[in-house]
Amino acid sequence: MQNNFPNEGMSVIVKTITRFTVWLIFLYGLYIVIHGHLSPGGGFAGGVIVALSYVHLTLAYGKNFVMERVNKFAMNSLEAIAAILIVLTGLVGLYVTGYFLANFMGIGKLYTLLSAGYIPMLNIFICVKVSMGLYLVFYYLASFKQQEG
Amino acid sequence: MPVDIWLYFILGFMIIGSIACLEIKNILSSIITIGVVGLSLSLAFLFLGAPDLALVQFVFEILCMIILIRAFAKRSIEVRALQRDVPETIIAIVILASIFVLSIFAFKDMPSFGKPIVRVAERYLANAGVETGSQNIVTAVILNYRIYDTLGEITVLFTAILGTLTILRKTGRKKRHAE
Amino acid sequence: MRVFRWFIGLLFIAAFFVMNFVVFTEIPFNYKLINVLLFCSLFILIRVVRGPSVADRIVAIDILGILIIGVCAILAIALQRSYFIDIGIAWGLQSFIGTLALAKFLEGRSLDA
Amino acid sequence: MILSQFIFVPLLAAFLIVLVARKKENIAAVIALAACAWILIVSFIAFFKLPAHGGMILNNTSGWKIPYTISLILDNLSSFMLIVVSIVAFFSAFYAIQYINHFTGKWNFFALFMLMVTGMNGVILTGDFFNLYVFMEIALISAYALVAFGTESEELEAAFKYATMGAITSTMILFGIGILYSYTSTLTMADVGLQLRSAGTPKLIFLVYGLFIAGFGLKTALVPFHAWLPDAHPSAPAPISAMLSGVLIKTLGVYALVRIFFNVFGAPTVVLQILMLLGTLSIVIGGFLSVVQWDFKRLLGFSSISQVGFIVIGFALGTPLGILGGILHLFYHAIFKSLLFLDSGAVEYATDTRDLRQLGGLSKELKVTSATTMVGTLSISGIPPFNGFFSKLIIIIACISAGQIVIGIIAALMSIVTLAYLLKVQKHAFYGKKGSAKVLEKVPFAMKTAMIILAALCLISSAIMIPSIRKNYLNPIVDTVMGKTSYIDKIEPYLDKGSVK
Amino acid sequence: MKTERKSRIVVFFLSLLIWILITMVCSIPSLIAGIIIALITSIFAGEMLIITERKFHLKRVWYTIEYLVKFTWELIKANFHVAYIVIHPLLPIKPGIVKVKTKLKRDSALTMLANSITLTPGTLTVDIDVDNQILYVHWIDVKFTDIEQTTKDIGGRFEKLLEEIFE
Amino acid sequence: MILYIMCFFLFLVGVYGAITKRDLIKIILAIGIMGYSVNLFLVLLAYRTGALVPILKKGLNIPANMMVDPIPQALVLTSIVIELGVTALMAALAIRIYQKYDTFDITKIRRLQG
Amino acid sequence: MHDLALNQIIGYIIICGGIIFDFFGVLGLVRLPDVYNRLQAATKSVTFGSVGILLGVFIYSGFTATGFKAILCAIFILLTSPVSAHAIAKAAHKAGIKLTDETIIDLYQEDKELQK
Repeated sequence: MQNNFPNEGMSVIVKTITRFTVWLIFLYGLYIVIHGHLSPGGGFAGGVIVALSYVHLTLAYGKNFVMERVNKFAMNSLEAIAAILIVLTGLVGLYVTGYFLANFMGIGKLYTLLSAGYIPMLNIFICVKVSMGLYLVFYYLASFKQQEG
Repeated sequence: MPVDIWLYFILGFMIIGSIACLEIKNILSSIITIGVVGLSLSLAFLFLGAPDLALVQFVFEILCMIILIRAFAKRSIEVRALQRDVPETIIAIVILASIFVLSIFAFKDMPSFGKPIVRVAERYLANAGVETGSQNIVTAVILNYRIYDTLGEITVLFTAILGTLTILRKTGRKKRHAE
Repeated sequence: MRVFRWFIGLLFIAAFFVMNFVVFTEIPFNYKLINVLLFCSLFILIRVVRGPSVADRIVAIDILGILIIGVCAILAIALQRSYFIDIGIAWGLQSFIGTLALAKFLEGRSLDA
Repeated sequence: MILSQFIFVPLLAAFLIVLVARKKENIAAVIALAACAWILIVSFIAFFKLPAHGGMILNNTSGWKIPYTISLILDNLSSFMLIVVSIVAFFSAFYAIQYINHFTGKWNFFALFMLMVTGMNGVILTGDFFNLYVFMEIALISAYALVAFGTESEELEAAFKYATMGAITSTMILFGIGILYSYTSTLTMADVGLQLRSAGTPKLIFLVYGLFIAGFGLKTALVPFHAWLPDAHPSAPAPISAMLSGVLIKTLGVYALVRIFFNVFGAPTVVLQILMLLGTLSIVIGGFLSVVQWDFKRLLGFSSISQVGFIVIGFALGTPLGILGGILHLFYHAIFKSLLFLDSGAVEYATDTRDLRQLGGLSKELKVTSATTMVGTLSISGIPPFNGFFSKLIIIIACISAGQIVIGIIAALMSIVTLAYLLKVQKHAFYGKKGSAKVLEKVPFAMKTAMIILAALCLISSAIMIPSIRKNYLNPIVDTVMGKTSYIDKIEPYLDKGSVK
Repeated sequence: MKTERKSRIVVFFLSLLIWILITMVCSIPSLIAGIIIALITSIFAGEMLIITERKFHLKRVWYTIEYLVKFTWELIKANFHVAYIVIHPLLPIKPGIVKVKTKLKRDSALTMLANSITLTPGTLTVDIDVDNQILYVHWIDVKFTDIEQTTKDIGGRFEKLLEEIFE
Repeated sequence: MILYIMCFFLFLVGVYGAITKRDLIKIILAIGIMGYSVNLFLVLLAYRTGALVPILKKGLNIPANMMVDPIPQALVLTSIVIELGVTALMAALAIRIYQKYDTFDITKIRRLQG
Repeated sequence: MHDLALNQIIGYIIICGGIIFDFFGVLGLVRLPDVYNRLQAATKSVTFGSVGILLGVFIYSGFTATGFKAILCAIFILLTSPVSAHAIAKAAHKAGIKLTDETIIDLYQEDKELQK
């Protein structure tokens, strides 16, 4: 990891701890998403946690550090792609079963990870969409400068 | 579980917190106070048997707080008069108080706390596991039975994000060049 | 004066503990513990409402976050459901981020720099 | 199948615009226009297919039966509303292709536009209380963003005001939905109606009435709740003003009020009287306030309040004739008010100002705009061959035949005031002395076309009054609204009453 | 570049371990999901756990255990100290901010030192000056104000152990 | 019933804040308070005395009348997300207004006075 | 409280200890005079208290998912809570929030003034 912007961000202590916590938060968000149909949580909560892990990075290291690693354009596109995929899921349901947004996959065995048909898939799409969108909102709100315009 | 006693406590907590939030003069303090109110709401959800909501409310609360902190720019805008004119405030309080008193009569018809009428949800609770394969019935409701709502919800979020980006464009109108 | 206030507070706290652990016997033990934690959050409310400076309130919200992890943990063993600890973990992770954001803003810097 | 198209086509269009059109902005207009055209065609198909299905198409989402899921319901009223929305949306989008060149962020505009259309279609089609709320929020949030589209200070303020009031009243609606749920334990509208029918009227229901009237009344801009409209409508770009005034306040306000109070609650007399009072107040206050305005679009905004009052009193009369008048005026007002807003947009596009004191003598330079504005003026003030005449006449006759003679006289007098303030526009903007504002730019082709077609529609749509058309297509709508419980009765067979397990 | 890859690998295995521990379901789909998720985590957020090369000694494990024991003892002591202050009706405090000099250089060592100081009796790290290797410590019960004595009293408890562990 | 009335009181506190405060941020906060009260109200409706969380557990057959009502929870989940959207949008508007006027005080902003 | 295994009784004892320290922490939050002292009391005691509760839960439930989640949570709190205390203290000092009158020395302030 090379930090090209050492003067931005918070103090050394926070930066060091951030190195340890960021991946933990990220992993935990994904855990919440994947287990959405087994335990509380789901795409929205998990997506926000994933977004907050990047917010955390932005807070600790400054925005330039993060912007070297992620691409705004790609995030915006991914958000739209995830949204389109959700609608397409609905269309596949319409095609297969005759009802918009119907479950077209087998429901699997209860209490296991691969159950509940399309719910885990939708959770993942929602997670991608929510996390990308909310990070972008944070980014735009945080980097809006009063002087411009 | 002595849920109703805890809820009296938490609701009292929330009411005091929100009044404090509206009356404190420092804006950053207001935002923190509303954060506390939101956190206690999340606690109430935890006691009311809604861990899903507790989780979502909590993470959204933190995000809201961060967004709101960003929304005001400088620390120096602190102490100032916050109220409109006194007569207006009094009129508002009187109107709201009368609505409150009238509503007490109306609320007498509500089913009492802890004994709701459950008709439609009874089937969800009985059959959701078999019908949808989802262990978490709330997830089964939002992502299978009532998924159309969730589509709307995603669209709301998409709209809000797009709207935010739209509003924060650098310039809105093009300069007319053919002068 | 300070001693007098200390004594009043002591009476108040003692009254609560007696009520909780001696008078109401029918409440299960786990819920008595949760009662104590909620009683603690009352002090946090005092600090939030009174707190002379912004920093006091930030401390209060941070502490509230950590305190409620305890509530989640006790609920998890009271109801025998492990997912309450999930919420506790989320609470810990996120309230840290919230505190960092507040502290950074209090320091007088914008959130992105 | 046909119903979900109204939702997913504009939705996909919006998402695609965000995905594809960020670098090449012209694609955005193409996608939006294609989606609008698709909806327009499908809405007509749905309208003409409806009688074959017995006046009701019900489509459950997600494969379960109501009340366990959300259903899309198309009956005569909603099908009619869909046509109104898609006509105005199509022409506004067509107009916007060139109008929006004066702004940056073309793709944002079209994406938000399509989301607004989605929201309105959703509100019209849904058969579920909470779903109504969700789609209303989609339409409203995109409307807030679009009002502030130009990001000038006035626009931002107007949007903030609109957002504040809209958010407060949306919360009120949600509270009302919560109370209803506690009492009936269901969210499907027809099921709620059934439960309430068997339960009688508890006191609680009056609180719900109050919350809903405040909530939807604000969306309709009835008089005590009208404060946002005169700011928000002028601030938005002209095609959005046309959408807001033409269809948004009717879809989220009038349609929702009618659907909930007539079809679900069975038209309680208290509510009808309140609506009558509010409608009359709106007519009078909106009319008189618009006379004193000097801002072209602001004047039209106040005029919208006044005209919505006509629609509301038509419905609030509760007689078949009144409801027919209300429906007709809803349709006609959508057309001529959007036409007028588009005209005002054309004037602003050409001269960069909307102040009537600076305008003047534009009729020679902006011939098309001037002519179409004339058509709109004549329509809105009820001059015979144009459509506004018929609807206002029917409403006034209905008032008198229902015994509300005072309100009938007020309505008749206020339509003269309508003529007065629009003649003021004519005099100060298009005829009369030449003002200080100059024509900087010609009105481009797409804008002209949209205005001409809408003006033609003003004339053609009078043809609905031909008795055979009216009998075949309008009377079923009136029956849907009027037959107080037919909505519930028609849906009842679809309800899954299977016992638990 | 090399440390980055190493860091990603470490994060991958740690993630997998945590996944297995917190799910406690040893079915194959769960394991596969765990592997995929650990991969995603290590790709998107795994590059910053380890930033410097370091050799592994068995001695360091021993010192870590010693540190943990000492730390736990200090933590318990700190809590009884706080309890004593809080219960006392007269609040016997004598607060102040003092300076502590340290020999540690690495970020992680400094961070652990600051954290340890915060969680031990009566002290709280307020700020850290990396260039001059000075910690500013809020002390609830100031005994010395001189920099050398404070260094000995506050920093001395953990400094050696941390030096062995991290440097 | 007292809980419902307290909830409605909280709602009215929010309305009071939204119509009497003259600070943009405070108005946003007041709307947030209204949202909280409505969410709490909906979840209060769902609670059954002594009932469990609506999540099934392996090897434990919980009868349907021993779980709380899941529908209001689903509704609240949606409504929380909607509130976040509205808050973000209004925050953006407030930032923009601040940029134009250099104040959050709505009496100094022309049109919001009414 | 009857028929508990030994580990469960130990778990409950640790949980009770944790709660008592939580209580002292919030008491300190109310009683102590300024923000730095409050941070001292609150951070130490409440962190230790919550970690205690989580450890108690771990001992109560043994090597199950609940237990490991509790351990994860405890480690996380132990790592982050001093950091947030540090961040708040630093921010408060930078924002110019005064120390209490009982303070006898403030070298940080002096150094900051020296640098200017």
